Amino acid sequence: MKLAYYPGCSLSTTGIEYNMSTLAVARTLGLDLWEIPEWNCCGASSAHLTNHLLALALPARNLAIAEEAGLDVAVPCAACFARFKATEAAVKDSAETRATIEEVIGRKYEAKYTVKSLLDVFVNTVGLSQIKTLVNRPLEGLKVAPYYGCLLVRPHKITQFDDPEDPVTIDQIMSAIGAEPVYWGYKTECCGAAHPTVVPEVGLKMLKSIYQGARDAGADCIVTACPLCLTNLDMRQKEVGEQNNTQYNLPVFYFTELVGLALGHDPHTLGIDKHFVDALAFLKNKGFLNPVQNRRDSE
Amino acid sequence: MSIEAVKADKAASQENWEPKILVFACNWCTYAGADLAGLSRLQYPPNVRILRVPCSGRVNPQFVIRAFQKGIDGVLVAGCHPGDCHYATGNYFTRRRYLVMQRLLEFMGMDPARFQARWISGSEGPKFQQVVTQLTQDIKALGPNRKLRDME
Amino acid sequence: MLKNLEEVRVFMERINLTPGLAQAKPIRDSLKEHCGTDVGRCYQCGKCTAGCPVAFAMDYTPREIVRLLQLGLKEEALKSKTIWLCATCDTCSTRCPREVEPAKLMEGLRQEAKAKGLVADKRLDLFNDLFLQLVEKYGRVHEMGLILKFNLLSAQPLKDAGHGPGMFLKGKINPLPHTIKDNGEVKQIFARVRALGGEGK
Amino acid sequence: MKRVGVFICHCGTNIAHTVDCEKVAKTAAEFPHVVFSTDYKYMCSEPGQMVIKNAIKEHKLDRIVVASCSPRMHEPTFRKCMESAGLNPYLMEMANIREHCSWVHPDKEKGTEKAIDLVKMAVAKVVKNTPLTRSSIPIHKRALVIGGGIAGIQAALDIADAGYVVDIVEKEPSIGGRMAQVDKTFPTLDCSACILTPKMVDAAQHPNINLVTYSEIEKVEGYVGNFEVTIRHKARSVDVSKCTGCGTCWEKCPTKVASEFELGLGTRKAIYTPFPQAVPNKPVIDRDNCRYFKTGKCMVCQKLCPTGAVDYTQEDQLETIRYGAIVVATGFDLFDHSVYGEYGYGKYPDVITGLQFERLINASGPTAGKIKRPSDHKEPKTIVFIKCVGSRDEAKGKPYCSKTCCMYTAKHATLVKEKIKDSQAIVFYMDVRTPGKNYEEFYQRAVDEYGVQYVRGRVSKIYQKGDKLIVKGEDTLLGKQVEVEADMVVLATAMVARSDAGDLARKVGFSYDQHDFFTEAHPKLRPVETHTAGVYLAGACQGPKDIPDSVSQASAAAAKVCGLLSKNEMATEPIISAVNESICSGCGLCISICPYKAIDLKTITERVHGKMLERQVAAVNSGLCQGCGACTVACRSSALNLRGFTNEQILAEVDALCL
Ligand SMILES: Cc1cc2nc3c(=O)[nH]c(=O)nc-3n(C[C@H](O)[C@H](O)[C@H](O)COP(=O)(O)OP(=O)(O)OC[C@H]3O[C@@H](n4cnc5c(N)ncnc54)[C@H](O)[C@@H]3O)c2cc1C
Ligand SMILES: Cc1cc2nc3c(=O)[nH]c(=O)nc-3n(C[C@H](O)[C@H](O)[C@H](O)COP(=O)(O)OP(=O)(O)OC[C@H]3O[C@@H](n4cnc5c(N)ncnc54)[C@H](O)[C@@H]3O)c2cc1C
Ligand code: SF4
Ligand code: SF4
Ligand code: SF4
Ligand code: SF4
Ligand code: SF4
Ligand code: SF4
Ligand code: SF4
Ligand code: SF4
Repeated sequence: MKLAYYPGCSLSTTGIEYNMSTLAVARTLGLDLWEIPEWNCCGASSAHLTNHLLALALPARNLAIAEEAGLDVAVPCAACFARFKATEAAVKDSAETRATIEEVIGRKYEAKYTVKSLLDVFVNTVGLSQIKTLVNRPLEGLKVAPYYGCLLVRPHKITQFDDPEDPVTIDQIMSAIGAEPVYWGYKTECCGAAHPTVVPEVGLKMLKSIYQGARDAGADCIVTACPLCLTNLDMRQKEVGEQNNTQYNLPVFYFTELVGLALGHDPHTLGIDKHFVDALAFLKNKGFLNPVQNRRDSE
Repeated sequence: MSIEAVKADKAASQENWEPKILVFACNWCTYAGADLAGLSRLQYPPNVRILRVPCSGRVNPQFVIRAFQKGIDGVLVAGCHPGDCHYATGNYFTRRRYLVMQRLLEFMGMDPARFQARWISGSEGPKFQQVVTQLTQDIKALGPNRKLRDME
Repeated sequence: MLKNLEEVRVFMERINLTPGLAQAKPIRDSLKEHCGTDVGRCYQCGKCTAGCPVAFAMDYTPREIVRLLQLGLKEEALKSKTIWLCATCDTCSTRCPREVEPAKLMEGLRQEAKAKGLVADKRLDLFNDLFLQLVEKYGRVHEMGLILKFNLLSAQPLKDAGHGPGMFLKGKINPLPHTIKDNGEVKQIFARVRALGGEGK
Repeated sequence: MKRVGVFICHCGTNIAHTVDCEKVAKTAAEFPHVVFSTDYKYMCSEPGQMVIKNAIKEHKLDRIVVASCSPRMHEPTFRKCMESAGLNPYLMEMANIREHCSWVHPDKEKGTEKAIDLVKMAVAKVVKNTPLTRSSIPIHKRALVIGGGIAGIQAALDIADAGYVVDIVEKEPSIGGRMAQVDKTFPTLDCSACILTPKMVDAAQHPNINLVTYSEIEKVEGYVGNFEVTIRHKARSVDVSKCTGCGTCWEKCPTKVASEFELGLGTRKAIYTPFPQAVPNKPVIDRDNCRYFKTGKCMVCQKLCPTGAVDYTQEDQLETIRYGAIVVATGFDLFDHSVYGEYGYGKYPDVITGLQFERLINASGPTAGKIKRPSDHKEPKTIVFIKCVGSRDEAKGKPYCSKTCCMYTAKHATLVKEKIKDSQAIVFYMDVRTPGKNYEEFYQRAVDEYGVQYVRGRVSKIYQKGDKLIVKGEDTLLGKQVEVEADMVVLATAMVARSDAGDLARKVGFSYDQHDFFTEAHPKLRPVETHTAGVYLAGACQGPKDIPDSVSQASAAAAKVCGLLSKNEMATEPIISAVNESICSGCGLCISICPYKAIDLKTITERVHGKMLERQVAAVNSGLCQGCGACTVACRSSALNLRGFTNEQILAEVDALCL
């Protein structure tokens, strides 16, 4: 299965382990990810907040390149996914918008192919049963809080992905690899996006309620599908804990990392050593780092 | 300028030309509304002639075409507000037919504005007054109807 | 939170509704056109605010912003911190029973506030500007540069300094800017967008 | 040769002031077929009518035109006048030269000119008039009530008391409806069963009432006074004539399933009555769940029944009965709140509906009246009520207000405070609507005497945290986000139409709105009638309603039924549609157009080239046709015509005006 792949800015920097784990796991799952050559930043919320047309045009250039190659596009980052979807919808909706966008980007783009979140690709293109059969290190006893954030599921009209109030794709993937997703109320709560950096007095409080929610639900760790969410939840955890005289000790993973682990990949290949909240030690404690037979990396 | 327009121009310049307008009025709403306008002594131009029908849904497009053929200058079909039809659904048919009719008239080379449909309830005397006043003005502006005698 | 007496006074001042109400209809119409959402439909149920993850920090709750707009008090909304604090998470829009979309209003108001120079919280605005400058220049975002520059310009140079080395060591930040080989195309996009209608909407 | 007389009325000066009546009369005398024309001061007065009668006699008039006021005023007067002069009353037309002319046009010249036109049109029309005769249809003096809730029971009792036989067809094994599920009733808090049970028993024992339970309407044919209704008696598997209601069978039946009546909070057996006070108190076997029907084994109930009433071989029976009138009282359902993801999609066991709450506080309910939450049967201390769930919510539910939930929520909160002394009852609301006698007082008592806490705002999210439900809202009066840790949440879900409401309406042949509530003939002035003659509405099937409203409407519907049944026959207007069979192609287009289902196809035999051929043509049922004329326009062959307003009559008017 060949798909165009748009890693986005974060996956080459703060979210590098998302990229590493995605590429590693994709290979095992038989996904051929073709990175869009010379892709550009999608503009993220900054463009969205500043100028409507800019926010549509920046993603459109990438989509146009993928369209030239005749491929659906897989997007791991939730923020990029939301922006791409908005562009796709706008172009489909109105010929006028399409013309303007084509003029601005200097390329043809007709939204002939579909933008898919990586989660969607895992659940609906690869399939849960396929993942299940490839597991050789089931993460039994791992209680994870699946965290989707807001951008994957909203606005539902545009993302058309999973359920806006109770999304389940991460939950399903976690169950498929033997982990135990907990039910909690913060699945789609916002992580604050740029707020923890830009307006920390607000952003850190937003994070606090999420940590608290995961802890109350009895989770050992949090799983996400968004580099922005992960960076916020991971990097700020200590700080927020200190502010509130507590330690949350909730490692934060990309779902691809846990899938990779379950498929038998080496945690370093997956980038699990790159987290702020010590994920390696945590996994070791849980007994998930014992060598498995038939390790994927040796193939 | 179309032939009709040229003729209209000529006729309109003839002094004292007054249009004749036929109103198909539903017995339960618009006819009663016109009665109320009378009861309230609301004045309006004397150009309209009301033809009572049980329901606006009774108005066959052929009646309208016949009126235009015979030289009427404007036709109004008026009945109960959508949802208020005395017969539950009659005025929905009217609404649908109205659009078809307008297109047909246009095809026949008439200004579709000569044919209008309006919803006027039994309590809307003032609305009746206002609608026919406006209609009379509109039709006056269009000038006399070239008779469609030769059509069909 | 009421910090001092003066704030109390301003907060409690009686509003003369007459001038605002005269504006209410045109404001409602223009919002309908520009934001695609109709404040007139809101029945002030508060469901938007109830679910908003940032409402605790706002000077007006999202519902109150809609109320200001209904009453024609748009200036007040434009001057609010709320519109800058909104995280565009879309929770409000998703749940509104009247299909009003407060998130879209916030977006529209921000663009207008910026155009009118009424930015109540400069930090988020600055962040967005810097972000886009990077995209225009390099085609991609260089997060290290972004954060350093933001902290410098927002006068909190030492903030996040603690995270920097960790990031660096984990290979998460690259000291050199990322770029795409030929960024001409992206620069073009910015130029054309500007030509078509400038920065604001 | 037709002989038309024209009579121009002055109406004192009302007409004569701005219309030159004499001139109109003179001009009219010249119109074709007019043999006599005159004007007179007051046409409707006794002497005025004498003028007409004398002229008819003297000039051998066979039809007349009266130019005077609106026909909506004096058409009946002049029709009677025709009759007493020995002419068919429908050979008369009126020209409205008062309301439509003299009163609105001050210019006498223009007014006169218009009056002449109007008279000309009327003359042209009357020439084409044909005699029409009113017919009459017999009225069958028996009524059908569909649905045995409080509305249906009340309507049946009132009709029966007036001396008419009435059948209640109820699809469940017992009558009682929703009210049987409710515990106490606002605004007086008297127990629902205490006031409903006696009514159910009255209905069962009334000599004029037949309870037809566990039965449904299969087909309705005919029309007012003469409905032919086919009823399906569903196989009960119990011979009611033998059963004594002893209860042995359902005590011993080994199969337990979730009870519909208890809304899943309790269980019942496979052979069951829905609730202890059921009327009739005779069980049915739920064949989908009964072991015998599933596996062929068991038969415990049959073995133990002391009267040999259990009969597995019963089959559905169809019965056709003739009725003069029908009252539809099929009530309502509750909105399914599982579309609310933010409230847990109906997955949290302790988020329940108001009707489930009624069962929880009901002494004969699954918890014997102790408020226990479903998940762990603990007594909840903090209960949150959320109003307008599914109501007033276009995004997820219905735009309308359900009318009863403000009141029953106040009732529920009061009962919580009464039953659990150290409890908190918190109501999230947008508005409190209490328009009824003693309703506002009831709500205020909940607040000031019982200490129910009202918080203005719609809840955005509920989620489970441990054994608590976290409820997040805004207090919009404070402008602050608020949160409650609740033990149980009760949703005031919208009242919606029964899922089969549309089907029933189509079967019986009356209209319903976009929410499937049944449509009354006029929202203010004919609230219990439908557009279909002889079919009436009562209770919540017409729109959300509480018990007092349902009962009043039921009595009103009963009054209408009695009014109808009190007559032996009913006159029908002759202004109805007629088919010209010779040109009808039998295409059937007209059938779906008719809002009253008055048109059917029938088979006729005719001789063509010496051979007898059968073909289908349209037939208009004179009992059903209301004379709207919609069908006449739909017919491509112009086979349909509306008597009194025929194509020829209308075209004659058009021509008269234009020439
Ligand atoms: C939670 C709750 C609490 C309430 N509390 C109060 C209160 O305290 N006071 C108050 O005044 N009102 C109260 N109400 C409102 C009250 O329940 C209604 O006003 C009342 O039940 C309406 O009666 P009905 O006969 O119209 O309908 P229903 O009670 O619904 O009866 C309709 C009957 O028709 C039968 N039926 C349905 N379809 C068919 C069919 N196709 N063929 C044959 N039979 C059919 C049904 O089985 C049912 O028996 C409450 C409502 C709710 C939801
Ligand atoms: C401002 C206003 C606006 C309203 N608008 C609406 C609306 O838009 N829609 C709506 O549905 N409702 C409306 N209503 C309500 C509506 O007016 C009433 O529901 C309705 O008039 C009640 O009718 P009734 O016959 O019961 O009483 P009334 O209209 O009061 O009639 C009672 C009659 O009894 C006569 N009478 C009184 N005492 C005696 C006596 N001792 N002996 C003999 N005769 C007596 C009176 O003279 C009167 O003619 C409105 C009410 C108000 C005040
Ligand atoms: S949720 Fe919608 S209707 Fe309710 S207050 Fe917010 S904007 Fe208004
Ligand atoms: S979009 Fe903005 S206003 Fe709406 S809920 Fe999210 S943060 Fe609050
Ligand atoms: S018939 Fe009509 S117009 Fe003539 S006097 Fe009587 S009320 Fe007046
Ligand atoms: S055991 Fe027999 S008589 Fe007794 S209730 Fe059951 S069916 Fe009726
Ligand atoms: S035969 Fe059916 S109804 Fe009778 S006792 Fe057995 S399971 Fe129950
Ligand atoms: S009655 Fe009250 S709770 Fe029910 S829908 Fe109306 S306002 Fe809401
Ligand atoms: S006139 Fe109207 S009611 Fe009568 S048959 Fe025709 S459509 Fe039906
Ligand atoms: S009456 Fe006309 S429409 Fe009806 S079946 Fe006959 S031809 Fe068809």
